[in-house]
Amino acid sequence: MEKLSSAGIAWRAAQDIPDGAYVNLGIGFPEMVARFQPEGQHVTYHSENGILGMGPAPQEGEEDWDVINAGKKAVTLLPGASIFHHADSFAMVRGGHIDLAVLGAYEVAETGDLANWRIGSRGVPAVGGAMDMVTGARRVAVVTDHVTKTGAPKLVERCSNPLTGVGCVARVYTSLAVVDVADGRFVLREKLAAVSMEALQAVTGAKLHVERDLRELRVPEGL
Amino acid sequence: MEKLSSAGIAWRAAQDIPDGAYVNLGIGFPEMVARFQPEGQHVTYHSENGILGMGPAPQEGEEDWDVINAGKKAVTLLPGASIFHHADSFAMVRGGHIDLAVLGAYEVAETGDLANWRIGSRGVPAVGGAMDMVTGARRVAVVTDHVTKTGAPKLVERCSNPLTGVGCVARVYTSLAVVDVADGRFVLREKLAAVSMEALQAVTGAKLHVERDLRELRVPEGL
Amino acid sequence: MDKSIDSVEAAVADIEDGAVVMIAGFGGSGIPVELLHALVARFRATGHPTGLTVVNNNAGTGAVGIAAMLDAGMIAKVICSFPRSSQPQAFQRRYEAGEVELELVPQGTLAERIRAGGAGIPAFYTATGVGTELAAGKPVETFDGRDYLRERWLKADVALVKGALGDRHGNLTYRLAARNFAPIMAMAATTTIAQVTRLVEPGEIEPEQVVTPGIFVQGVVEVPEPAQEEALIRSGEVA
Amino acid sequence: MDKSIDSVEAAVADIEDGAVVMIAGFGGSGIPVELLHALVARFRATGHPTGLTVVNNNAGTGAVGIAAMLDAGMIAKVICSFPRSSQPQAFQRRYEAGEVELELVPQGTLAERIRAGGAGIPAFYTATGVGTELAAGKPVETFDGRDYLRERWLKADVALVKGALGDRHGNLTYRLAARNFAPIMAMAATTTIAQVTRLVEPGEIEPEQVVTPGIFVQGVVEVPEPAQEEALIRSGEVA
Repeated sequence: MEKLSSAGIAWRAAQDIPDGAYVNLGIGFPEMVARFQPEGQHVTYHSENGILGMGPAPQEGEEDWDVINAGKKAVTLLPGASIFHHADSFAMVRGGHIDLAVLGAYEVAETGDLANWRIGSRGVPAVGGAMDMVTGARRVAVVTDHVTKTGAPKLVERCSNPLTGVGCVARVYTSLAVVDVADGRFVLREKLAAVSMEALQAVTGAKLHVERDLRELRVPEGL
Repeated sequence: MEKLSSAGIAWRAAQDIPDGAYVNLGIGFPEMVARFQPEGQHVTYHSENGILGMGPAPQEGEEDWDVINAGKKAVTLLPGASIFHHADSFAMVRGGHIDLAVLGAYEVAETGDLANWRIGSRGVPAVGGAMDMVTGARRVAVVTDHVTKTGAPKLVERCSNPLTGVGCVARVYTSLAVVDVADGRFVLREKLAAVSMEALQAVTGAKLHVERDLRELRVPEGL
Repeated sequence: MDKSIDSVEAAVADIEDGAVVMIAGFGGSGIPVELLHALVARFRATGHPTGLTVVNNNAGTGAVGIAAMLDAGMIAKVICSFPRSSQPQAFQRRYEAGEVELELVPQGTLAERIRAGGAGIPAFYTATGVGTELAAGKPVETFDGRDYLRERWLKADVALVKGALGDRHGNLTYRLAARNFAPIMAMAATTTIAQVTRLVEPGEIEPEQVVTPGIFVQGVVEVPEPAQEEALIRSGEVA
Repeated sequence: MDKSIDSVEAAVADIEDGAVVMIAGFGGSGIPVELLHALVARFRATGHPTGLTVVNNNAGTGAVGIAAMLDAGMIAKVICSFPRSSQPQAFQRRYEAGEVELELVPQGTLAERIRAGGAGIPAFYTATGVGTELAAGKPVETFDGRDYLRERWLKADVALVKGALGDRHGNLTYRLAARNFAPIMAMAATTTIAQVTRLVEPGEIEPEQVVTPGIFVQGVVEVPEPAQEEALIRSGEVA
């Protein structure tokens, strides 16, 4: 089945970020969203460890390991950046000051529940700031492949893995579609033209509802 | 009856402040305690509005009205001073970081209850930081005349005015005596030599207990 | 993203009737005098905004700042710790006439409730006030053998604060102890308007020196030579 | 009042068996490497302190810092949000062998519990974790129609932090985002020891620039060229 690359998903998610927004990007794949910020828009990136106004990674060899993001990667500070302590950083999150959090997911339920921190009860559990982010940010979006590596649906009726948060996800950007969570249902907003409705539903673990405004999911060539 | 001046009371209270202590002085008369800090001792004064390391009032005409104490009087900043916001200031208080608070009183009960913010229910009530201070500081001391202006006892069995805090006062420095609160009793530690035990008890509204170590209350001449 | 606003008049133009307005300052230090006077001027010209709830440590001195707002009759309620001052008449008159409601809050509890509002903490426990008349109606809980009151967060529609430097992204510094309530009020309000002595470009305030990050500030207006309320009152030149 | 201490060895000499030790840092940034290594050296030489509870966002990387403490076997419990790293073996081994207990706390709740410990707030409410397995055993309360968990403060016997400047009164600044947990841990511990790159005289740090006021700091030791944990690990020169 045709599908978007990670870059394609990240690009699509980036297009919805409003000018002037304060945004937190989850560790790993979600960080890629920052690369596709539309020209002329000003977005301020927050990092849990006490940075607002994070810029891109520095050149190799130029890293300052006291300027890192939540994933412990070296970043830079843009003009207008600020530094603060961890309680203030999460006051921003918990207090509803972050406009948007973009996270990865193991599963998203049609109720908006998110599971993204632990598969079953295996291994060393590690939660980080995800639970704070999904309850604190004004809007939570997910970027993810539409299915797992083994082909299992990630959009499901109920999560089978431990929850990160209940009813917290507003929109999911997948490799095949853009799906909103609305009133306990998945509402399909966009899908790749090459993927039929039946094929999409077949790889989705819960009913996809379609309203009048279904659009084609398109990203720039080469992504 | 012979009695100490306000300066005498303040001097006596100042002698008990340990070297290195962080101290908050209540508005008005308690502020005088800072004048009598023993030579060679280092005490750091806290002001509710976000100052540690307050120094004495500046010369008249040299006031900076953004460097004021809790009583809104102009003060100065000593080397090593710091500025912080109000929530941090009261984190210091509530978190038990202030070693000593010295306050005034309308009444102190033998239970350690303090009434110092309001007489009955008259007028515009104003509490300021007193309730935070008496529950937060590690030790609370009171400086006061031994009786009210009309001669009524200020050391009483139970306070008749609205309480500032319950069981919070450790020691009272009065114009006649130094009295500890211990296990729900007043224990007399020092008294003026010129004042008899009977005379002192007569102007005290609760039983003064005496233990072995009763000493004479003495202050330098001229105070 | 340029949060600068051209005038104090424009800065206070959207405050609505009945709004909860946090006003930074302790005594006269940190009071955004020009913003408050623009608000009073707007009220005198238009009758709005009125019925305001004002949150400040105090309740005004003399005839300027919060006292001017009280005198104008635009305040319905004051939430504060110490509604007394060297010249408390403006509040006293209204209070004794039953024209303004008072919610008296211990100063540290006031600060923490504001901080909680900004930090998304709907309630917290404090020992402050236990056993006093200010504990009335508040749930009591025992932790590790000690009693504590449960206190609720305090949020506002608008915070008006006075900064020293402010950049176009809303990052602020403050002058000395004029900092007091401003950083936490900026956190607790939906809309925070800062008057600043100098408006600068992003990057002119070092990231480590920013006291209030711009995320908490929605508007910045330059007031190059701001009145200091205490100095203003002492000068006798009352607005 | 001179809080300076002559050596990292002296700075960690009084930490007792079973102590709760907050260690500042996020990943490798802000980890007080020299203090931790002095603590490991003391343990290797004397067998003490042992049975420590360590509070940090993470649980060590490679073989330095907290990982070195884990390898040495002096940690009984870790309270953290993210016990994984690029080289998580030290913790993983001990955890899987049942030799170290883990209390997993969401990062923002961890920060707020520490801040509450420092600020005298025995408990507070947060929406974080509601409906998840990390809510187990925590009281739930509804405010304004939303559910919140009640979380308790977190305090420590000792906090070990890494500052940039530190004066003899204990006032501290931090280098960039190495600030992270240090200011709140300094508040929450009975004894806070700071290693600083430069020990200065009171007054050399401007009052407005102080990030951690000296009231929260009991000891300051100068470590002029401190290792940065991440850089140390990447260099391959492991202590």
